[in-house]
Amino acid sequence: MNYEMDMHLNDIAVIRLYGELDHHEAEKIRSQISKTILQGNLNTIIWNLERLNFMDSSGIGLILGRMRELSAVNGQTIILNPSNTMKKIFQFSGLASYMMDGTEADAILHARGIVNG
Amino acid sequence: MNYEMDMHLNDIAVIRLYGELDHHEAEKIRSQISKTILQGNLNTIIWNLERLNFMDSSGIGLILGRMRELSAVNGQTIILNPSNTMKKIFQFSGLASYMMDGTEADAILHARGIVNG
Amino acid sequence: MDNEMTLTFVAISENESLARMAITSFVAQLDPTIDELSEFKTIVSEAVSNAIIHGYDEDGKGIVTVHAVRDGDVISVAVKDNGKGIFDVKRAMEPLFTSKAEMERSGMGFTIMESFADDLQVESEPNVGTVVTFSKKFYSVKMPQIS
Amino acid sequence: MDNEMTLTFVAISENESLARMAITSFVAQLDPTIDELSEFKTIVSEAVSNAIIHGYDEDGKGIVTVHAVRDGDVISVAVKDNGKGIFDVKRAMEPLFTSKAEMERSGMGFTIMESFADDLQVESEPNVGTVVTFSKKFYSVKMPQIS
Ligand SMILES: Nc1ncnc2c1ncn2[C@@H]1O[C@H](COP(=O)(O)OP(=O)(O)O)[C@@H](O)[C@H]1O
Ligand SMILES: Nc1ncnc2c1ncn2[C@@H]1O[C@H](COP(=O)(O)OP(=O)(O)O)[C@@H](O)[C@H]1O
Repeated sequence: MNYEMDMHLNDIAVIRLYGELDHHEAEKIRSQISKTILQGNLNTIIWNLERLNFMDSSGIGLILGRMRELSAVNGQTIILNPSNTMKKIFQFSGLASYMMDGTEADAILHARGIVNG
Repeated sequence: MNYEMDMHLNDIAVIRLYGELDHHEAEKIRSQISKTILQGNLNTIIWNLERLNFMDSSGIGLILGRMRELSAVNGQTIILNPSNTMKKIFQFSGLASYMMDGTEADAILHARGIVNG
Repeated sequence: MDNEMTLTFVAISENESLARMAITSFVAQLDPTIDELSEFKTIVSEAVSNAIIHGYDEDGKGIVTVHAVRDGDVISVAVKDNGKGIFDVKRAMEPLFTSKAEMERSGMGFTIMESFADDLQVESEPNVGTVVTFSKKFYSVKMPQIS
Repeated sequence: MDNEMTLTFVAISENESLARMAITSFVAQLDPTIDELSEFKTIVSEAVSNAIIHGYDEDGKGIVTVHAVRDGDVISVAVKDNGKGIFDVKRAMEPLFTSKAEMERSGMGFTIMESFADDLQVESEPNVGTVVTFSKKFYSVKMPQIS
């Protein structure tokens, strides 16, 4: 699998995941992502799952692990555009309230506390 | 796998193959294609392989079988845009001279004996 | 029995995707919906990952077996390892229980498997191994075309 | 030995794509080029189709086994059936020879396998079965990243 990370004003990271996320792939990308988080002034991660074709519970571990790293700075997490199956997995795991559907721009506004409508 | 068949003036059929063509799939589509050939005034088949992702020697059997059906009317065959691997397979099988790269419009002009350049 | 396959492989994490690909191809014959297929793949991925990670500590030697049978619109699967086994299956199956928190395992594997499968059994014996069996019925079944 | 898998399935033609999918996933670990991968898939497809069609007459009962081993950048495969076997292997391997012309078999299977594989052996005994073994070296190999 692949991922892309975009920074917005140094405090928000948008991470786009592609392909299939399992234990093997989570192990490969975890430390790289973790490094970026711990370096900057990051307080928000937006996980864009729109192009992720598959995820098992390793995705829960990956996201919870980064939430823990952000908790020192009282950071926030947004899980953007999960598939139906991923939605169920996040629900079982108590992460339902972090999910949202929309564009990355919507998610960034949401993270900055500017909610439309 | 899927295929589409377009008729041009009742004498030329363009058959577009999609997906993976193996023994199983060849068996599924053979009789349908064959029926169309035997019904009309067909004298040319253009096999467009551009969107075919995989083909083994079952493809040779399928194409040779239809060539045989066309031979009664002295028909012709064009194998359009095979992949590198398919090119080798057609070469081994003595079908190299039927291959061409180009658009369907090129192939139709070629079949009608109107060659550009 | 309409179809049957068995896949075995050594315990390295790269083979998680191998198992998913094989099972995807096996299930494809039933023309599942996207959601049915992805739930099915998730169950297999959880069980296979557990065999590799927990059963064998990813030792690259232990053998994982995935056996699948199709009967009409029901597919039954058994994922088996001869690894270290589970001492207390009931406890292992509780949500959030994990023995590998340091690897960022969430402890949600069994919960997800149970939710997505029509029925799921876990048999395990310490130092002998573990077998997870489950089945799932596919509703949007187009019968294979015979032409 | 860096990785190893065995896939077995019953002799129905739908399983030709199952075998290709599994082998594609196994080979993907070596990051092959498109051409390397498609030649490899073709060899497997020819050998597996032969086992199903010629070995077992697609009886839905006979078992086909595909065994693959990765050693560095070389993958070795054995495709085995316990079917009707080949009386004269030399003749069977000649281009255009086929015993199922009525099924539109082209008789090019073995020629294609030999051309695409680095080496290919066929062992067969009438009423016992057939094993086709081959290997192929992959040149554009990225080693798996450890991060
Ligand atoms: N195949 C297995 N072999 C040995 N132990 C296992 C196996 N499968 C599961 N377990 C045990 O059950 C626990 C819970 O599994 P699971 O719910 O999938 O969560 P996780 O994999 O995230 O730890 C594991 O942490 C492990 O201790
Ligand atoms: N696994 C097998 N079991 C029995 N006979 C086989 C097997 N594989 C090949 N053969 C025989 O060898 C012949 C040539 O095989 P091949 O070159 O692949 O051509 P084709 O499959 O198109 O007939 C077949 O027609 C068949 O008679």
